[in-house]
This record gives sequence, C-alpha cells and structure tokens, in this order.
Amino acid sequence: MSRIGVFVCHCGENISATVDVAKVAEEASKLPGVVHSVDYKYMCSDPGQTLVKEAIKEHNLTGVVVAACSPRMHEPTFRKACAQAGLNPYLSEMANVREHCSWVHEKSEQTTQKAFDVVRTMVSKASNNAALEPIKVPVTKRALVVGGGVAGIQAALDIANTGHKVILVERSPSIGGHMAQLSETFPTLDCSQCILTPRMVEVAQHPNITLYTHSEVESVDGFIGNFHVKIRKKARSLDEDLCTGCGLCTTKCPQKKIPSEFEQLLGTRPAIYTPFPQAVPNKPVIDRDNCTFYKTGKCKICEIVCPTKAIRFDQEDTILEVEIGAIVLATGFDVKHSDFFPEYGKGKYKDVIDGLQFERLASASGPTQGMIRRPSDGQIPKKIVFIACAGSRDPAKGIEYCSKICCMYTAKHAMLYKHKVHDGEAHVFYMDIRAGGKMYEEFVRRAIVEDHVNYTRGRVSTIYELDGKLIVKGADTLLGAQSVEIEADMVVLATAGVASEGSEDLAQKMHVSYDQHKFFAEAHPKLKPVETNTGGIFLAGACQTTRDIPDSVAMASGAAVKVAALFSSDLLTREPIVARVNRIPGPSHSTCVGCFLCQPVCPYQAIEREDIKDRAGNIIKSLARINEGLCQGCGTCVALCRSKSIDLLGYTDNQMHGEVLSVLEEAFV
Amino acid sequence: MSSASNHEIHVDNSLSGLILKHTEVPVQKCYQCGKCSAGCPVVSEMDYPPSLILRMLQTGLPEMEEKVLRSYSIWLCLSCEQCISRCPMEIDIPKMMDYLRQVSYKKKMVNPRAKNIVRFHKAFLDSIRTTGRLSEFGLTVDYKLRSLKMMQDLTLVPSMISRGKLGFIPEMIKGTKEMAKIFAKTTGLKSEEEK
Amino acid sequence: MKLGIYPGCSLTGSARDYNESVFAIAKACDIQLEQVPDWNCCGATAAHNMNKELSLSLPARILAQAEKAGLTDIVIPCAACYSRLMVTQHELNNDPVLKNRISEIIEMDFKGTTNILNVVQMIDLYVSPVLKEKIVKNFSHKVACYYGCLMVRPYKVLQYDQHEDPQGMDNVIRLLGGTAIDWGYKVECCGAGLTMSKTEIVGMLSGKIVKDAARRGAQAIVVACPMCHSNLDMRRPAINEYIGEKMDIPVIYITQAIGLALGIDEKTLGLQRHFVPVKMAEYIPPVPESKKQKAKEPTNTI
Amino acid sequence: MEQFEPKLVAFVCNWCTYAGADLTGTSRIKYATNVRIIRFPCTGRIDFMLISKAFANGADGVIVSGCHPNDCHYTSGNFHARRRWMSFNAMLTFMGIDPDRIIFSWVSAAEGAKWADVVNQSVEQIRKLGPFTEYQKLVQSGIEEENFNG
Ligand SMILES: Cc1cc2nc3c(=O)[nH]c(=O)nc-3n(C[C@H](O)[C@H](O)[C@H](O)COP(=O)(O)OP(=O)(O)OC[C@H]3O[C@@H](n4cnc5c(N)ncnc54)[C@H](O)[C@@H]3O)c2cc1C
Ligand SMILES: Cc1cc2nc3c(=O)[nH]c(=O)nc-3n(C[C@H](O)[C@H](O)[C@H](O)COP(=O)(O)OP(=O)(O)OC[C@H]3O[C@@H](n4cnc5c(N)ncnc54)[C@H](O)[C@@H]3O)c2cc1C
Ligand code: SF4
Ligand code: SF4
Ligand code: SF4
Ligand code: SF4
Ligand code: SF4
Ligand code: SF4
Ligand code: SF4
Ligand code: SF4
Repeated sequence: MSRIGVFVCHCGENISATVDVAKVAEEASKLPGVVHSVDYKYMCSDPGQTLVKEAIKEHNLTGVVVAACSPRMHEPTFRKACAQAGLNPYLSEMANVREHCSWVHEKSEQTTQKAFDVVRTMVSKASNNAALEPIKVPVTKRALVVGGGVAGIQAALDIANTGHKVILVERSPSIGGHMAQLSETFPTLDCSQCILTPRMVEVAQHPNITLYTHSEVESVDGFIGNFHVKIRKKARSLDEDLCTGCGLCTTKCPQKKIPSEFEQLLGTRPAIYTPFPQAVPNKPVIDRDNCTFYKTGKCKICEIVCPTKAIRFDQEDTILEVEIGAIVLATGFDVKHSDFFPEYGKGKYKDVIDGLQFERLASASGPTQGMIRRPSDGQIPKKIVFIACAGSRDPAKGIEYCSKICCMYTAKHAMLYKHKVHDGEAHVFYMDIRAGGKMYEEFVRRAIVEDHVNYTRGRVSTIYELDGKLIVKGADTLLGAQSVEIEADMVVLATAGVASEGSEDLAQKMHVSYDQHKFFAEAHPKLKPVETNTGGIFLAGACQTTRDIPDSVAMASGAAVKVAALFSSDLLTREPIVARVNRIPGPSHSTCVGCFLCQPVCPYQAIEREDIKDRAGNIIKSLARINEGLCQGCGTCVALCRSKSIDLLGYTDNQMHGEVLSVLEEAFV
Repeated sequence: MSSASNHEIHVDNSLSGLILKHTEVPVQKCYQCGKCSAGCPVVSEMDYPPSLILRMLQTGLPEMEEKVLRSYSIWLCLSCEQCISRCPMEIDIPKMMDYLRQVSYKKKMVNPRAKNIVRFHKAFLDSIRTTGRLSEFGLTVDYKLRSLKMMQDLTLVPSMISRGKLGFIPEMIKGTKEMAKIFAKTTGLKSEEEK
Repeated sequence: MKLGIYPGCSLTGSARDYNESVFAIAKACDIQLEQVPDWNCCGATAAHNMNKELSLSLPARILAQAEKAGLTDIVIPCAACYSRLMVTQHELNNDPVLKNRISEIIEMDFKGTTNILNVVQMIDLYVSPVLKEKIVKNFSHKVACYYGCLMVRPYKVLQYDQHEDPQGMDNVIRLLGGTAIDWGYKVECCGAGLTMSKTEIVGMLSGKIVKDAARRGAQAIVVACPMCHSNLDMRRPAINEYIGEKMDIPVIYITQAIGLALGIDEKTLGLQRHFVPVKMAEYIPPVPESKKQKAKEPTNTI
Repeated sequence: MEQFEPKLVAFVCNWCTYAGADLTGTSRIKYATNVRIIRFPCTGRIDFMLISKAFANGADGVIVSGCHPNDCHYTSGNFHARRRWMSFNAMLTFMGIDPDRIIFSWVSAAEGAKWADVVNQSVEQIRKLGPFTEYQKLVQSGIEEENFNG
C-alpha cells in the first residue's frame, strides 16, 4: 500500500480566495493511501519545501502530491525537494489547482469540489507511480544560430567565445539584418554601421564560427543535444574560395536597374551584387531571376571580367548535413510596407514611405548619401508628417499589439530630419508615446523641446495628393478632436513590426510553438523568456517579438549562456519519460507479436527490431525495442499497439486508466 | 495577447451600457485615437466630434450623457460610415448614432438646431407610410409645412417640374395595407405617429 | 439576359434621367430589366435614424417581393437603396431571431438569397464584356469618378475591398476611351441625408467635392447614385455659395457616359433634365488661381 | 427545474493545450467548472480505450485537444491521433455513443481565451444532449475488451 502525502498550497490568496484549501486537505486525508495531508501558505517557499521533506522522512512517504500551481511552473522544484529527502523524484506529482481551477472559476463549492477532484486524481496517479531513473545522453557540442542580424551575431560570438563551435546560417547574401540598414540609432544617435560592421567582421574571422550566408535550414530532426540538421546552401553562382571580392563583376554587369532590397527599393543594384558595400562575406551573388544570362542565355560579362575566374553559372544548391547540440533562433522581424494601408494610398503615393525607407534616406551610405530627398522628384521636403502606430494597435486592419520600437524611431527620424533640414517642419501624429528605456523619454523630450518637432495626439484619417503635396487629415484629440490638416511634402509611416517572412514554416521545422502573430513563443513569459518549449532550442532578438537593439543583444547573450550551460557537461540528463516494450520471462519473451506497425509512426525513429535467437543462432522471433536515447516519450506507439505491448513510463496504461477512473469517481457538486 | 481581449465587457445601466446591450457597439473599446473625427465630413458643424461623443459616454457621468443626448452632433451624422471604415477598433459609430437619436427623440431631448432634421425624417416616413413610395413633391410640401421653411427650395420647384423631375401625383403601391401594418407593428401605436 | 430591378423612389422622380439611361444602356446590351413587383420605399436614412425595426422591415419586404417573383438577381441603381438592402440582407442572414421577427412584421417569408447588384456591378458583369464592339464614339473626356459613401461602405458588408480607392467606374471610363483622374474626394460623403433639412451643409460637403474635381481638370463628375447627383447638380447654387464662385462642371451618370459612347441620343439619356448643362466638349475646367491655394483652415469645433 | 450539469473529461496534450489552459489561468479568464483535465504527453498517446472508459464511468462528454496540425511538439503525434479517430468515430456510433459527445479541438499554448471558449461551448453542447445513460452497453464492451487484453 502506498503512503502518500498531500500538500495543499494557498499561494498567498491566489488559491485560497476561491478554493477552501483547508477542506481540500481535510478531504484528501481520507483518500485511500493518503497518510498525511496539510495546507500551507506558500508551498514553493523554503519552509514549504521543508514541510515536504520532513513529512517524507517522518511519515515514510512513498509518494507526494502538491496541490498548487501548474506543474509547468513548479514540478522541478518539488521533485528536487523529494530527491533531497531521499524519495525518488518521479514519485511526486502536482495537482494543478491554480491555473486550472482557482484562477478560472469564481469562489464556490463547485470550485472547491473541482480542486478536490484534481487532488484525488493525482493521488491515484501517484499511487501508481514507479521510481524512475533519469536518462543520460551525450551532447554534441556544436551550436546552430539561425539568422545573422545583430541578435544572431551576438549569440554566435558569445557561444564561440566559450570555446564551442558555431554554425551561423543567414538567409540573405550578407549578415547584418535590419541593423545594417539603419542610419543612426536611438537613443544615442551613434552610427549603426560603425558599431555593427566590426562585429560582422569578427564573426567572419572567428575560428569557432562557420558562416553560411545565402543559406537556409532545410530540416531538423532529433532532440536536445542531438539534432540532425540539413542546411541548404543556395547557389551563389560563384566559387567562394576563388572570389576575392574585388567587385569588378558588379560594376560591369549590364543589368543595373534592379530595385535593391537592402535600399528598401529606393536604390538599385546589378544582377550580380553584394547587398551593401560592407557586406560580410564580401562576395557577390547572382540574382538569377534578373540576370540576362539566365533569362536569355547571353551575356556572361561577369565571367569574362572576373580576374580569378570565379563565376560558376552551373552551380547548384548544396545540402549540408550537420550534427548540432543546441539551436538559437534569431530570425528577426519584418515591417509592414507603406503599400499596406488603404487609407494612406496603398502605395499609390511615392512620397508616403515606411520607416525603414526613411532609414535608408537618412543613411550616409544610402541612395541619397544621407540627404533627405523625397522619392518622387528628389526634392528636399520642407514639411514631413510622421505617423506613429501605422498598422499597430489596429485590430481592424493591422495587428492589435504595440510594436514597441516605432515611438522611438519616429522621434529619431524627426530629429534626424530637423538636424539635416534646419528650416524643415516635422509633425508627428501619435496616440501615446511609449518610451520606456534608459534615456528614452529624455530622447523624445529632446526631439520635442530642443528640435521643435511638433507632436499632435491623434490618428490620421486619410492622405491624398494635391498639386504635388500630400494632404494629411488628422485630428488633435487634446484640442477636443479638432481637425488638423497638413500639406506635407513627404509622409513617413511608422509601420507595424511583424514576424519575419517564413517564421511559421521555420517554427514547424523546429517544432517550436509560435503565437497567433507568428512570433516564436517563449517557454514562460517571465521566467523562461529565451527558452522555447522544445529542449535545446533558444530564442534571441526580435523573432520573439519586436524589440530594439539593446534588448535584442541582451537576449542573445542570455541565449548564449543557455547554450553554454548545455555544453558544460558531456552527458545530458533527460526525463525518463520513454516508451518500453514489455519483456517477460519464458519462451515468448514479450506480448509483442512483431507486427512493427509501431515503427513508422514514431517521429524519432526510436523503434528498433530485436531478433531473438535460439542457441543455434536461428531467429525465433522478432520483437520491437525502444532506443531510449532517441525516444522522446510522445506515446504514439503506445496508443497504436494493439497487443498493448508498449507502455510509456510516467504515463503508463495503469496510471492513465487510474486517473480516468478516479477523476469520475465522486459525484460532482 | 488576444486572450486578454476575450474578457467580457461589463454591461451596466449607463448609456454606454445600454448602447452595448441594444446595438452591441462597445463604447469602452474606443481608445480615443480621434481617427473618426479626423475623417468625419461634418465634424466642422458638430458641437462634439464623434470621438468626443464616445469619450463623454465613457465617463458614464449623467451630465455627460445628457449633453450627448441633447447634442446636435447625433443628428448631423450622415451615416456615411467613414468613421467605422477607418476606426482601428471597428466601433460602429453610425449604429450608435442611430440608437442615440432614437433615445434622444423618445426622451424629448432633441437639440433645437436639429428640429428640422427630425421634421424631415418624419415627413419622409409619413409620406411612405401612406403611399408605400416616396412622393418627392408631397414630401417637400409636407416638410415645408412642418418646418415653416416655406421659401427654401421653393425656387427649385418650377425648374424641377420643367425638367420632369417632380411628379405631383403620388405613386401608390398595391400593398398599402401591408405598409400600414408594417408601420403599425414597428412604430407602435398609429396615433402616436400621427401626432 | 434578364435581371430584376429595384428602381427606388428617386428613379421615378427626381432621378428620372438616371432611370432613362439605365434602361437605355440595358436595352442596347440586350439586358431585360424587370421591376420588383409592387415595390415600396426602402426607408432611406429617415427610417434607420428613427426606428431600427422599420429600417429593416421596409427593405425586407422589397427583397421578399423579389424572391416571390423569382428574381434571383436584382440591380439597384440608387446607391442609398443598394446599401440599405445589402445591410438588411446581411443583418438578417446573420441573426435568425431577427430574421423571424422581421418576417413576422412583413408577413412574408424572407429567405435572404437575393444576389444584389449595384449599377457598377451590373455594368461589370453584363455591359463591359460587350462594350468594345458596341462603342461608336469614344468617350474621350477626362472625368472624376465619384463613388460617395454608400456604394463602398460599410465595406465589410458590401464586400468592397478597394473601399478607399474604388476603381469600378474608373475602369468603365477607361474602357469607353476616357481618362479617370486620381483625386481626393472619391469616397467622401456628399451629405445625402441632409439635402433638404440642412442645405447649407450639403453645399459645403458637395462644394468640396466639386471644387477638388474641377481644380484637377476634370471635365465632368461621373456618379452612380441619384442622391449624389442631385446634391452635386441640383444643389449647385448652395455649392457656388460655399465656394464663392460659379462652378460649371457637369455631373453625369455612369450610365449616361456609356450611353453617349454607344451613340444613344442625349434626350433618351435624359441629359436635358440636368440643372448644370452637360456640354463637356465646351467646358474648360478652371485653372486654380494659385497652385499654392490653401485648403480651408482647420475649423475649431469646440 | 435544476439545470443539468454535465461531467466532462478533457484529454489534452502537455505542450499545447495544457499550456494553453495554463494561460487561461494566468489571464484570469473564467469558464465553466464542469471540466476535469487529464494531461498526456501528446494527443498521440490518447487511446480510445481511455475515452470509452471515461464514458463507461460516468462522463457525459469528452474533450480531446492538442496542438494545431503541423505544430505538434513531437512532429506528427497529432496526425496519427487524427487518423485513428477517423475509424474511432464509426466505433463510437456502434457502441451507442453520440459522436457529438466528443469534442475535438486544437488549442495552442498561446490560445488561453480559446480554451475557455472550447470548454464553455462543449459544456453547452453536452448540456443540450443531456446526461449520458447508455453505460450498460459500454461497460459490457469494455469488459470484453479487457478480457481480450488478458
Ligand atoms: C525603421 C526602424 C528603425 C530602427 N531604429 C532603431 C534604433 O535606432 N535603435 C534600436 O535600438 N533599434 C532600432 N530598430 C530596431 C532594430 O532594427 C531591431 O532591434 C534589430 O534589428 C533586431 O535584430 P534581430 O537580429 O533580432 O533581427 P533582424 O535584424 O531582423 O535580423 C534577422 C536576420 O535573420 C535573417 N533571417 C530571417 N529568416 C531567416 C531564415 N529563415 N533563415 C536564415 N536567416 C533568416 C534575416 O535575413 C536577418 O538577417 C529599428 C527598427 C526599424 C524598423
Ligand atoms: C510596484 C511594482 C510592481 C511590479 N509589478 C510587476 C509585474 O507585475 N510584472 C513584472 O514583470 N514586473 C513587475 N515589477 C518589476 C519587478 O519588480 C522587477 O522587474 C524585478 O523585481 C527586478 O528584479 P531584480 O532582481 O533586477 O531586482 P530586485 O528585485 O530589486 O532585487 C535586487 C536584490 O538585490 C539586493 N541588493 C541591493 N543592493 C545590494 C547590495 N549592495 N549587496 C547585496 N544585495 C543587494 C536587494 O536587497 C534585492 O534583494 C514591479 C515593480 C514594482 C515596483
Ligand atoms: S507552489 Fe505554486 S501555487 Fe504554491 S505558492 Fe508557489 S507558485 Fe503559488
Ligand atoms: S570579379 Fe570575380 S573575384 Fe571579383 S568579386 Fe566578382 S566574382 Fe569575385
Ligand atoms: S551574366 Fe548576369 S550577372 Fe553576369 S554580367 Fe551578365 S547579367 Fe550580370
Ligand atoms: S511603439 Fe509607439 S508608435 Fe509603435 S505601436 Fe507602440 S505606441 Fe505605436
Ligand atoms: S510493440 Fe506492438 S505494434 Fe510494435 S511490433 Fe510489437 S506488437 Fe507490433
Ligand atoms: S513514445 Fe514511442 S512513438 Fe513516441 S518517441 Fe518514443 S518510441 Fe517513438
Ligand atoms: S476611430 Fe475608433 S477608436 Fe479612434 S477615437 Fe474614433 S471610435 Fe475611438
Ligand atoms: S457616419 Fe456619421 S460620424 Fe461617422 S464619419 Fe459619417 S457623418 Fe461622421
């Protein structure tokens, strides 16, 4: 007979406000197998844990049920406490009476009844628990970083500096991400490229970092410590070892008028190109969709002029296969473009641009050499209207969240403009100014007070064009929603930041969760912001939500430490939640009939064939066997096996049937 | 997160609560961005721009609610739907205005400057109640009588007639009885309408 | 090709010209238009301003009449009626309880299955495909297509995705050989509902529209709604008063533009009924006095 | 008359729906008390026998919920689960269980509000169907199964 201790937590008042915890503890003490039952204010606190430890010793407990918060919160805490008291940690269970009960119901008898039902169910499970030993698996000490923006760069460098190997995969031809496109950065107004490019070069030269640009992750198999990753290296159409980056080909290519992605379509580039002069690696790539040779079979000028004969028109994509221990996702974000907004012309007006386009106009290396010129006619605008929250906080047509960075970059844009065009007028339409950060509020104030940027609280209803001017119709809600009409020369929309293209696809390849906006989901909003729900995969930067550079870099270093911690030992301890095919003594060895229907359903190829031989070496029988290193404990095989020969430790048939029976045991209130 | 937006909005006895109950327009969702006012074609004539009407309702203060019901704005709204088509929160202001007008009318709080608008609407409805279709001539005359604005538009009449744009004899539909029933059922007592 | 038609009150009165041109081009393109039997007024702005159930019952009766007559597709030339009927069908189809209640009021079975078309949709579907071969004279004018509010909004109900910059009429004009300008007041309201009770406001709203079209060099404003037409055409004195200048820009219906291109004579199209004479060839748009002319100063409303 | 309060058991996966239901809690969104959650590693682990056992022991309805298609933490567990349920449906009818008593849903870790909706709607749905009384047949077939399993 099991000897179970039940501990009911008040969680301050989080549970006790709606659940009669004393009654739950009292009723629980009457359950079969329960020898000890108490309630306590904060179970996870030190004294709370001590309570558990002492009870284990005092009452010689064989199982522990803590009725408190979600096991996703404190299961490890109480398992550890049990282990310290000498009880196998897998003999402890948590009954979730907070997230699944006290927080979602009003104070009532039903709520208390439900809490008790949950406790009873977990007592039943605990009494069917068996002691388990954690599984140890080897760790491949090589990390993969996906995405080479500032977050990916930081993570790669930090991991590499702990002495471990890193592979950095970047989709575009150069690393740098959005930060490489920025002119100057808030709140210090230092030049973005000046601080970023040295880091980019560091990546390229680091002995522990292998850089694959113009590449993407093709597939990911395996699990924490043991991922098997395929990387598609897209054809650059040149031999990277031969190319010296002299750039001759790019200057001679006759296709010169292709809108440049890096310049946000405000500038042009040739068909063979590097996205920007400081690109890393500084080796061009041929854009086959726009190259004359690929389209017509004629040209090859680049091949002719290349001094090192590096051009390879027939190059194909290559697939690399690598073993990886941990992955950092740093694929960043995108912005909605100005052609998204129906009431602002849907891209019809050339002089309505988005924030990234403004960055390029303001950048000394941009298409206008840092002069603010409007795209339509190259004139210097005398009046610019900046519209904040364009598409953000707009559940009707955009997204409901606040993009967090645009208040700041709008203030920056207005300021940069005023610094460059002294007699210019800068108007900002905003709803709230969100400038929470060190020196952020001060920065916005400076724009308003020192640089005379005119802030109007209200949204713009529409923009239309008249005689080369953009008529912006807004309202001033601080003046009783009075109409404000401005004839502007240019309009800059602080467009919403959204998940980067292909995020959903990548998340599915990685088996990480993502939120409804396709940003990758962290494991816990407060306590595990850089972890994902999938062991060994971490997040850095704006791929989790839009964020600015300091936050992205901090998060990247956080992710790097998580990777380093994982690589700090040779063996990884894993939860022993694995499947097992039964083995019984005697000639039949197992109830397994060797149908192997289970084999194809296992997502991890963990089911192997074991041949049972007689003394003479003849095969008598083939049985299924689970490779515990590979099995991740999904239980699919268990539900599938018709002869019920497989069981899942921690979720055995016995345990689950017991739970179902006991959950329905007593009449509901 | 979206999960937060699922919380039920509390319905109380304030005017905004009634609006929510009768029209499902969630006044409390308005975050005062002013986009509706910025695009409203008649805002310059209104005593309170649409977003201000929403703000006044949000306060739940009886004196504010009274101001709203006595406002000229609610009668000026053209139901052009510009505001809702651009409102980030998709707050159906025209629908809310319809409701406010009905309450204002019932409570006899119609703004003096809006009396003619009400007269016109009533003349219009009376015109179709009896004939099923609108007699533009009858409507004009009826409205003139109600509003005592005899001279306004009178100059138009001869030129409309000469262009064949105004018929004297109202067209009658066959289903006039049905029409009368519809009016009786939706507007309650006939006599009240007659008044 | 047979379609139902709901003319609405104004097409039998002040918008007779519109009615005539709709039927004229329909005839030219072999479209038979059959009136919804014994139709009634849709209630327009007045009904929904004053009484919600009434505002749903009146259109519901019209639709039920069409259903009874077996008219599966009906065209509604008046944008105001179009909007009322679309909204009614949408609301009732999304609320079975309300649907029952209204069916009881009108004492008719209302199914809500009618395919409702506005004039531009009818043109798109049945006129445009045959236009090329039928055009005898290019409509080579530069015009401003004015949609107003009710043809495009509420855009979620009307399923109009280009509600900020509609292109339906613009495309037709291009097909006819004309030019459609880009301008600022395409979907701004003309003040329809206040035409009688607040004429000065209509003068302002319509005035802004007329002024913007004229100063951008349009030779005519093209409309598809009798309300828009009467406000921009018949209310020209109020408009001129608001602008402080006499505006001569004519206002024609899209159906009249098509009719002209098809060689139908002006009288059949009802052009003689307009208040502002339709002499597009002779009409020269005014040159804006100064390019830098200030837009009206923002008005303080408190 | 007193309102019938159905008993529902929810079989949910650990990674998506369990976490989603946690989020419902952290967001303090209220829902009906009629449901009891049982945690599985994956919907792939959920066996029909467990579902029929729930019915045999007094459940009026069962919710099965896991990750959205393509989002399975274990790549494909939810696919296998879905495939098996196809054939399960026929079996249910055979056993006299109205298939409407089982609600399949996808609730991700980010969909706290959806979980509340799913529970409330399911409770309503089962309330309409009334108490589940055809135990007898089930218990028998359950016993048969158990005998078969040895
Ligand atoms: C207009 C504007 C102005 C800004 N100004 C400032 C400022 O002044 N100060 C400040 O602190 N912040 C500013 N920011 C914010 C700043 O840009 C971000 O904080 C920063 O870029 C986030 O870095 P990241 O590495 O997370 O993402 P990103 O910079 O977006 O980098 C992501 C990288 O991943 C790559 N990638 C994407 N998908 C894949 C894939 N599937 N496989 C491989 N690679 C992939 C991309 O190509 C890219 O290189 C501004 C943002 C904008 C839009
Ligand atoms: C009213 C309020 C409500 C909040 N609500 C939320 C919320 O709902 N959600 C949220 O995310 N955040 C919230 N926060 C913010 C949250 O409290 C902080 O983010 C968090 O506490 C920061 O943690 P910390 O460890 O950096 O600092 P602290 O919590 O301040 O911890 C610093 C520790 O260092 C010790 N210490 C200080 N100096 C020394 C020294 N010289 N030597 C040794 N020890 C020292 C202190 O005694 C203290 O224990 C709230 C903050 C406030 C004030
Ligand atoms: S154990 Fe969980 S429920 Fe109890 S006090 Fe700690 S957090 Fe709260
Ligand atoms: S010319 Fe040749 S070596 Fe020079 S950049 Fe081009 S490919 Fe490289
Ligand atoms: S072959 Fe293509 S890339 Fe090379 S020079 Fe010609 S167009 Fe440019
Ligand atoms: S950061 Fe500012 S501009 Fe951007 S969405 Fe949030 S409030 Fe709007
Ligand atoms: S474990 Fe089950 S499914 Fe797998 S081979 Fe054995 S009998 Fe077949
Ligand atoms: S539980 Fe079964 S199916 Fe799942 S990973 Fe393990 S062996 Fe494979
Ligand atoms: S546009 Fe919508 S949210 Fe903004 S003030 Fe108007 S009603 Fe409120
Ligand atoms: S519907 Fe009314 S409030 Fe809204 S924009 Fe039109 S006139 Fe203004």
